[in-house]
Amino acid sequence: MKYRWARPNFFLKITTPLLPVSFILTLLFLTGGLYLGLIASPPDYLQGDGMRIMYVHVPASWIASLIYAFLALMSFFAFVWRHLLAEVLAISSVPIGALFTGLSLVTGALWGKPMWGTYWVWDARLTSVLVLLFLYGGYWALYKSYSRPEQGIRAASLLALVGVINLPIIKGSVEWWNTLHQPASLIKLSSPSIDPSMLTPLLLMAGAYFFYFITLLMIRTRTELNTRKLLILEAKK
Amino acid sequence: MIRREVRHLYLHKGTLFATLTFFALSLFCVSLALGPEEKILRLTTPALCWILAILTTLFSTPLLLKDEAQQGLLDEILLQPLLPAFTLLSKIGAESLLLGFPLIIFGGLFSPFFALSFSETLTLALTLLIGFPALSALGILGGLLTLNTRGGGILIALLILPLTLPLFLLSLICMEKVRLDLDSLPPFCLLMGVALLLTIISVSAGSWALRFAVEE
Amino acid sequence: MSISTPYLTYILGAYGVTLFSLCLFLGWTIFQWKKSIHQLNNSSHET
Amino acid sequence: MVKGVNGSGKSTFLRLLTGLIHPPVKGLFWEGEELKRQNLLLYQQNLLYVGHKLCLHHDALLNDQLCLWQGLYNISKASLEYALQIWGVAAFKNKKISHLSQGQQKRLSLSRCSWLNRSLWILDEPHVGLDLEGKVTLDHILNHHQQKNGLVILATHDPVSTSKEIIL
Repeated sequence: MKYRWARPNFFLKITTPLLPVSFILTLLFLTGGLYLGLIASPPDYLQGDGMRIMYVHVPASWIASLIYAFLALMSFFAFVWRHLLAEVLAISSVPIGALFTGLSLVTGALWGKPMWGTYWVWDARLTSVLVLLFLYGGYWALYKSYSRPEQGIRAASLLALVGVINLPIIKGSVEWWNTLHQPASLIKLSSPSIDPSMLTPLLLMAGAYFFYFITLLMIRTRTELNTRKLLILEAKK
Repeated sequence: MIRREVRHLYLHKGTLFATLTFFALSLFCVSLALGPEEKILRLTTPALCWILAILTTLFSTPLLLKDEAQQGLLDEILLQPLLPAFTLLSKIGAESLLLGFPLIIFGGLFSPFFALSFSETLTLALTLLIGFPALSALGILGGLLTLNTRGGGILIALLILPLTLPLFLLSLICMEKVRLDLDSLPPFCLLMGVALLLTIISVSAGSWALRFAVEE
Repeated sequence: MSISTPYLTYILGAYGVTLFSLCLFLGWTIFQWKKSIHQLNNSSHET
Repeated sequence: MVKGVNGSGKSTFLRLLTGLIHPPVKGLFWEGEELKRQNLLLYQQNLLYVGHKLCLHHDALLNDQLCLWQGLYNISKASLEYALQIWGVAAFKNKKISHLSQGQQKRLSLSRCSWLNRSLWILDEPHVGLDLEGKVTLDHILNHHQQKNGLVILATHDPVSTSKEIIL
């Protein structure tokens, strides 16, 4: 069959052994990341120990954007070929993406308070992450407000695609708006020479988040598939 | 074709009038709330005008669409030989003429009361003029996406407001540059580009949304 | 890390919030999963 | 003629035939050819669909509605007025459509059978809401269309003399 990999049963078969593996990987990366991030890594010479928040904050933002990219890709498949699996994967990834976006905002605020003195500034980065949260929320709300999931998913996919095209525009405009309003007094993270002792926990945490996403995606997909089956069974009655 | 849509839209003059009144009234209300301080008014009025313009289009356009869907007129659009995107474009054109122009004239007439100078008023009107078709296109997209849902109104705001952000911010940058007597051409060009792009994206997405909105 | 760092509350807060919400979300997801399996079994028994 | 109990999917089937709904399994065939993007447009130019929704502008005067139709379908005003006379709604030209009765609105919507020159008619329960006289007019027009080698697909609960029945 042409789309063998896209059939739900095949997906269930290959993910059954993968599920514990990815869960264990999550735990491993998480312990490693936490140990290195909280205890082993040296404090930053500028920000002191406050820097340690970075190890939970920055990977969360990365994963949040990654999940949106994944969502857009799946939406594209769902919209063009109407694959059931793509639909289910898309809708399963949304809450996880929203979780990471929320985490990125909260930890960012907790980082900002000791570093800049406020929980929130209308900085370009922060604002665009907030917009990302709204996009996830909109997707979920639109999907939920249709009475039939297969209709909701198509409307929501369309929205996700429009959103992904607009995201760079939104980000650009927000950035430009900020450069006019306030001088960039924030310490930029993306300094080219990041020390390996700091990079390792960062990457470890990113790995932990990534495998967490994979694990949860598999579980949520199974849940969603069960729910769909249940709907079909009920319709047959 | 636009003439046909204008004639069509003109049938809903009640809704249009209510929308315009909403725009004007809320502008007055908010400026009353802010107090008579000229400096504050001068700073906030452009933003207010824009937010209100966004809200009015986001709430009125889907209302009209819902009406049409109930009468089955959306089927008629799809059964036409023309691509549905063109019909949507002409709808946007009609709305800009019947809702956008009065709105801009309103804004222009009243902005001297809010201590805006002539050049600022002109910029405000121009940015609204350029942004309005894109707003209307986004409104149509939102309306079509939420056509078969329960409780559309608030949902549209949630879906579409983040997408209108670039237009809004770029116009405000334009206004600020004009107020500070700086060169406002680059943001203005950018605004035009973004508005055009948003219109194209949302019209093409809208024609897809139209296709499956009628499948219900 | 020295315990006496002035940012201790914030650091612990950030790590705590992260871990707590990750665990909570995991628990909720697994709960939903089990529930859906349960429901599916029930309804296939009925038919 | 399409028959079936309530909720058996007659309306959905008819909408599928118009190409408004994407067929879930197989494509739509017309005269031996599968309808794809290109020829779907041609096919749709050849059909007339009157559903439960009447495709009328509620806030418009009947006159305005005529103007809109004129623009949309390139129809001469004379043929429109002639059709209205056949259906007995020509007298209400300066009335608002929402002020017309249900039956009159249905007649108005069905009048496009008379002025729109299409060979395939897809009518969804056209008898509903018509009085006796209206039904006679409708049957007369349907017969006339069939004599001209036109094709009618009809969902109905009323007895109609037809050649084929599809039961859903």
